[in-house]
Amino acid sequence: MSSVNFTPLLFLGFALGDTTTRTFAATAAAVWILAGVYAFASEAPGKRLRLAAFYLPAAAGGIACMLAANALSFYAAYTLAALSSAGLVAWNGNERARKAARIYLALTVVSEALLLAVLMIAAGRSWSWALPGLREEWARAPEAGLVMWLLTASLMIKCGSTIFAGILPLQYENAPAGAAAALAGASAKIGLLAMLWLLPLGVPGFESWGAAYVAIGLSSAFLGVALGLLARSPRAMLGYSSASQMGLAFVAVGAALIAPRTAGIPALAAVVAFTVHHALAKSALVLGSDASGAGRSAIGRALDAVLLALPAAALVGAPLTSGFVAKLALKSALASAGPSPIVEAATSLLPISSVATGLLMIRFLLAVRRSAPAQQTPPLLGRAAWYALTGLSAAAALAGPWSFSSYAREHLLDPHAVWSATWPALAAVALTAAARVARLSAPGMETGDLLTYGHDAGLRAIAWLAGRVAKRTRPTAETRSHRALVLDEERLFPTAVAMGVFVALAVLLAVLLARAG
Amino acid sequence: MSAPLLYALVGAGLVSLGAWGLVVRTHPVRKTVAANLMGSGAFLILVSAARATPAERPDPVPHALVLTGIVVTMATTAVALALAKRRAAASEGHSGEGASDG
Amino acid sequence: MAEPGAFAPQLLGLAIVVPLAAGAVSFALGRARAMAAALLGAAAAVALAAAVAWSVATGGAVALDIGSWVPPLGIRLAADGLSALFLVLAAIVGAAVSVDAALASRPGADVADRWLFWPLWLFLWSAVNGLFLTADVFNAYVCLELIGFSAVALVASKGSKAALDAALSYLFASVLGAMTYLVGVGLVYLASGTLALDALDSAVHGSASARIGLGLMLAGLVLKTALFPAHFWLPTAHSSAPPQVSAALSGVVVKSSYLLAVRLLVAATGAGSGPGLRLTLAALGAVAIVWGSAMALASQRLKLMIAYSTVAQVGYLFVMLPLLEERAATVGLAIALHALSHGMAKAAMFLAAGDIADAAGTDRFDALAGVGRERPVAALSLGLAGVTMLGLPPSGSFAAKWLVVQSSLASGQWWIAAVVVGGGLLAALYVFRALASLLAKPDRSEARTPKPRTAWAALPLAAVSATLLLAGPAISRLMAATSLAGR
Amino acid sequence: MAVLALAVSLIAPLLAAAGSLAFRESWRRSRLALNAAAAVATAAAVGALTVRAAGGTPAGVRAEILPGVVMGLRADLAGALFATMTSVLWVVTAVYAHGYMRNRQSQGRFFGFFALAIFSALGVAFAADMLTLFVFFEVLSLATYPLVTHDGSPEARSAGARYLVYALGGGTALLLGVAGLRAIAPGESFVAGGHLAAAGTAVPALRAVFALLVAGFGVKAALVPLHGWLPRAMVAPAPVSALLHAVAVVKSGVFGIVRVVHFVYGPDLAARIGGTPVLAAVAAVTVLFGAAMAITRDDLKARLAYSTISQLSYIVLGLSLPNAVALAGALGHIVHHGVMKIVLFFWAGALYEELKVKRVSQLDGTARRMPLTTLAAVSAALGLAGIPPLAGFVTKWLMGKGATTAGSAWATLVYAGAGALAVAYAWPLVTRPFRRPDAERPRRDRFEGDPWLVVPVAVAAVLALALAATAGADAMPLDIAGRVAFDVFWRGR
Repeated sequence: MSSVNFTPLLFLGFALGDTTTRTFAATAAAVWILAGVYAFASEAPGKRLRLAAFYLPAAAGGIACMLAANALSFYAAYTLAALSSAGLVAWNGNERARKAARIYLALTVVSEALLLAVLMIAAGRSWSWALPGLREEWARAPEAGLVMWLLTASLMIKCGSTIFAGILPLQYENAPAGAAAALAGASAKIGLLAMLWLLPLGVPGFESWGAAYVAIGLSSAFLGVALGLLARSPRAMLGYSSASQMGLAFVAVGAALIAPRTAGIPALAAVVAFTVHHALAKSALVLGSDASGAGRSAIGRALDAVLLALPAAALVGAPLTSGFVAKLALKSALASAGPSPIVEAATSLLPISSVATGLLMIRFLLAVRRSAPAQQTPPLLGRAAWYALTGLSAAAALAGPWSFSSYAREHLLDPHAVWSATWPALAAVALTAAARVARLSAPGMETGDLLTYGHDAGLRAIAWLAGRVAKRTRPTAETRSHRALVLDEERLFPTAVAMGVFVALAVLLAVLLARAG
Repeated sequence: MSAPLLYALVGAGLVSLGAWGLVVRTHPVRKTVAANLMGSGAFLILVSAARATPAERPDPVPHALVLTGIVVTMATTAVALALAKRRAAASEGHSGEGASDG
Repeated sequence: MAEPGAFAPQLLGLAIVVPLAAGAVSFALGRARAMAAALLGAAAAVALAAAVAWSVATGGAVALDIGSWVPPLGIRLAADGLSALFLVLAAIVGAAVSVDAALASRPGADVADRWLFWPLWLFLWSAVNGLFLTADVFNAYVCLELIGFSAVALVASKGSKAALDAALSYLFASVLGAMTYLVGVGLVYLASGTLALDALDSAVHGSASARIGLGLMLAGLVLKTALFPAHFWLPTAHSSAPPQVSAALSGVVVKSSYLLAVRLLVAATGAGSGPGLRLTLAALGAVAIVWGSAMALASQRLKLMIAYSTVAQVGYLFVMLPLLEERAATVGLAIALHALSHGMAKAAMFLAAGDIADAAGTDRFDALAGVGRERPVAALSLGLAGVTMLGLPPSGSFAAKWLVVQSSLASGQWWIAAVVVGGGLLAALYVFRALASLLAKPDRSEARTPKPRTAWAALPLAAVSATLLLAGPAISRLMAATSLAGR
Repeated sequence: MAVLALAVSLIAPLLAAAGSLAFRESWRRSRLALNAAAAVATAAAVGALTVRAAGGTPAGVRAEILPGVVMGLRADLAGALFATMTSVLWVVTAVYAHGYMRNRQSQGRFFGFFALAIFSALGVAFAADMLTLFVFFEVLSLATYPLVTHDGSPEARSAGARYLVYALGGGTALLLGVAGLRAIAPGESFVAGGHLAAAGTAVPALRAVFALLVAGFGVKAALVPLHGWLPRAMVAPAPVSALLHAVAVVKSGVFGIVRVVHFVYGPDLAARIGGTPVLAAVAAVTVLFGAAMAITRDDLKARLAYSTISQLSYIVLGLSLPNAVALAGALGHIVHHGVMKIVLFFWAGALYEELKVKRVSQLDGTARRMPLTTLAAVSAALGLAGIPPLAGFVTKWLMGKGATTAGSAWATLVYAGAGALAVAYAWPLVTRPFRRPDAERPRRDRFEGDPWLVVPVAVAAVLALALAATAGADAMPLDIAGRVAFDVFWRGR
């Protein structure tokens, strides 16, 4: 008597997988480890245990997620990383951090639930729930449209696109520096990996979705930068810049959906290149924002400034940086996506987004210099980790072309491409200078955006509803006293009457029987 | 109409009169008298039943029944009167030993 | 030794004579040794009942012509499955009542220690046995009157004004019922010339006056069984009598006149009486259930509540009657199961109520908080008996409810199933109100003087009634020896 | 030999009940010994029965109680699954109850009716036909009434009254349903895959009987309109709410529905008469309603009660989907949820007993005072929230996956949505104990709670983790659930 088939123990399975997952895993590992070194180095000894209680599971989840072989293990690692990061967000325990953690947790739980729905439906439609073939299974299933909606929503929340932009700055601002770097570098990348595993990249028939993804990408790119320019703290700016950078990944995936056959491979390369570049650059920047310029000699501060500028430049996509490689790969993906209005718009808007990012980066660099230097300089170990991360980000620029995109390799030194990468940076510098002269300074805005207002309104609604429901179901204070209706039968049905009724009954019975005969 | 039928009808009259008395009257002694009346009526019906059979001699069984009936009615009267007396004594004197909560 | 079956008929005679003789002896011995003699008599009566039941189960229905006079002149005693079961019920309840009375007669206990209780109680027992076993209609009248006298005396034994009032109204009610019955017997004899129960349906077939007589006899029995609206005498009588007496009255006496009524009804069906008669009785039964439950819920005293619950449960026995025609065997079994389990449960409830009233000084509900903790055995018996009142499994009344619902679904008379099931819910209202007040935490904590008495007799009774379903096979074997289907 | 095991598994709790009632109030030790021994004996007997059932020849006994009325017991796999959970958790709860009831009065009555409730729950598990199941089901209602009103306070009495109204109302519907079923199929007894499939009776009659049976069981399974009694019954002492209102009582309601849908009607017939789709809709509403209400409840036990309401309907939704994996997940969830929820109720009881903490808002800082208990509770709360790879997630995953294969992807969405809500109501239970308490908690000298309470909590938590770890392995609840699902869907054909 056999049983219904269940796969291996604990249903979980992990594997090294192909080059893409290996690259993702390597980058995530690098970021989690180096940021971890920085975090533990700069944290007070007493609180290190508490930090480990949250940081280590998040790291384990983040890395395991990259190596997942089946849907179940992907989801398990995804949840582990997401929920333990909530602890990191609520790190410094004050009311603001707790509120941020509440918002982060609510959104993460929703995105996780959506992802679970997607995985369950996909697994339901295929005999095994191994990841590799999963997207072909659900793409052909009747529920394909539904799954696409769910998956898109989940990815938008996780990667902080369009209206969910606020989720990233919340994390970067409230988590301790090292943890914030790790979150910046690796946690959003899980969303990207989910895209590669689950989105029907090679499957025809999702052209309209492709256009939608490109639109989402572009809008979050520009909205992210706009909100960044309004932000006050440097790390919030970095958060918004991550949101906009993620938009670019959406554009690449959108291209792959529009032309699955032609743009499939270049888009994949673009996403991978982009992931490596953004993970390293962003985490270096976050560490830098905390470590640089902390009470050191003039030369030291100048050195820090340079070290900070490097990854910033990479973000803008300056030539000879990992950002430039990613931009090139993205351009090649867009080019191979074939003629369609949305693709044309994307190609033309791309450089403008670089300009915007440039503006944001310059504002960030100025903000870092202006912000009060950290009281005590992070220990040498912490600074070493920062240096290593910045070095890696630079190295990625060199290693990138050879392993990922052939297009990037050919165009690395092509003057036209180089120029198309430098003018946005120059334009950004020019614009900032002009703004400075005109005393036009952007008003600093509390990291309040759609999410925080939504959060407060949501809490008020739940409290109101609970009040009404509680009022209705609160047990009535005085239990319904068993005041039985005091009836004395003598008053109700006196004996004499009863006897009379009995005689009538006797007659009735007699008559009934008599008639029956 | 034959004699037995007449007696049966008179008996029936007595029974209904007795029943009426038993139902309406409240004083125990009146009720006992009514009960006796009803009993006599019933016995009259039984006696008339004895004569109703066509045989020349009256059928002895109803007479046996009547005898038993008379004994029973007498016993009922005795019990009723004894209870009535005891209850009257109890209600006046409120002595009623063991007047525990009913 | 003679083949056991041969000796069976004599058992019937002994079942009536032995308790009578014991009653007389215990009366003669006077105050000192009355109880001892009575307990001996009770034990003998129980043994005899068991013997009769055994012989009916093995050898089928048993009959005895007293003084070997053959009916229609002689008086015949007959015991089929149903009457044997009722005999067993009387024995079980009788044993429990006797044990409880013996336990209670320690000094300072309830009024029941009056020694006159014993002879009266045994007379009542023998009269009830007589009514179960008689196959002669007039002999049934004599037994009805005997039951009336001993019951009235027992009810009055407390001596209080309330008890005397109750006894008087009980007396006059039973006189009215008995006289109606007697007139009925007269008319039937006038028309058919016979008093034998089993010859009744053919005798009654022809003449209208005989059928009127049968109707009056049925009316008399309806009053003795306290079916609504003729139930007025029962609540006061049963609730003001000593607990042992109310246990016997509600448990057994009410059932005895019901058994005779069922026999008459079967005869009336044989005589071709239309469904009208049965439907009227069933309708009255349904009203009895609702009325009894409502009044039970409204009553402020525990014993009064239990008395009204009897009025309601009697309603069940009559509601089943319309189904008797097509599915006699199943409904007969249902009647036996319900009567047995209700009889035992009701006796247990009264004995437990007596113990609780003893502990709390009064049986008013608002004074009972916390008594459940002092008298756990009584509270548990009340709970177990409640299971039967509600007709919940595995009690006998659940088995009856199940059979009735099944046969009513099969025969299309839906309303009977609805009434029976609804009745269970109504019973829940008053049973659990009583239990809740017993289990409640006492607000004032002054310690009561715990009187040294526990309802040990009530617990087994309630337990057996609550699990009578398990005795299903034995009961159905006995019922196989019964034929309730009209000829 | 097998019938002997069947007899032992039912008689042991009865003896424990009788003994506990008979023992004098002061014989606490001997009462614990009696109950623990009975619990272990029952667990052993049920184990033997499970092995036998897995071997394909379940032990059974049948008898004709009344002419034409046949009742019987049969320890088939599904019954063995439910019975294993009940008996194993009874062992743990007996120890816990001993500690918890230490300074409460009328303990004899408590342990007596507790054992009686276990007896009836085992009866429900081993019933061979719907009538026997109904009989034990009603005895279960009766046995739990005195437990709900144990401390006699006005709230307990009103909660007990409300519990009775629901239980008896449900019982009435069940009685009519079973009578109707016996009218349609006189010789009814449970067959995997349903035995009614062949009967050619009118569809309205089939629908009416299905509705009555499911409504009757639905009361105890706390489906939405009929769930009112469960949160109020939380006034009962912790061991009662632990074993009964999270495991034995409510699960017998769900188990009844499993029997109706898969052992009487069969999945196809139940779907054809439109029974299971309606049931699935009701269950879906209950899942979301229960979880939403749980989020708003500040009282700890009320929150756990509403979580039970929601999680029970996971099972009902899972079993009403025509798919073997969903059914396996549902049956597995009966055990997994039971074990996890019992840890949380034990924890709630220990919290009240030690620190008089009743509300979620008072949880701050309890971890420092009771680290072991809190750790166990956190692991169970995470499992309840469906966090992989714990026990709660495993079965939720199977049910969600099975739902899509059965073609109703909306049910998968319900499971995912409920998962999110579950995290919402479980998260405070996980994080608040670790927060620094603002108002300094009254210093209690003792470090951990009373060992009698801590040990059962720990054991149950380890059990829950073990369930997760050995999810795929043989002879574990999920495997048995898988075999039952295989029988129902493929052997039945």
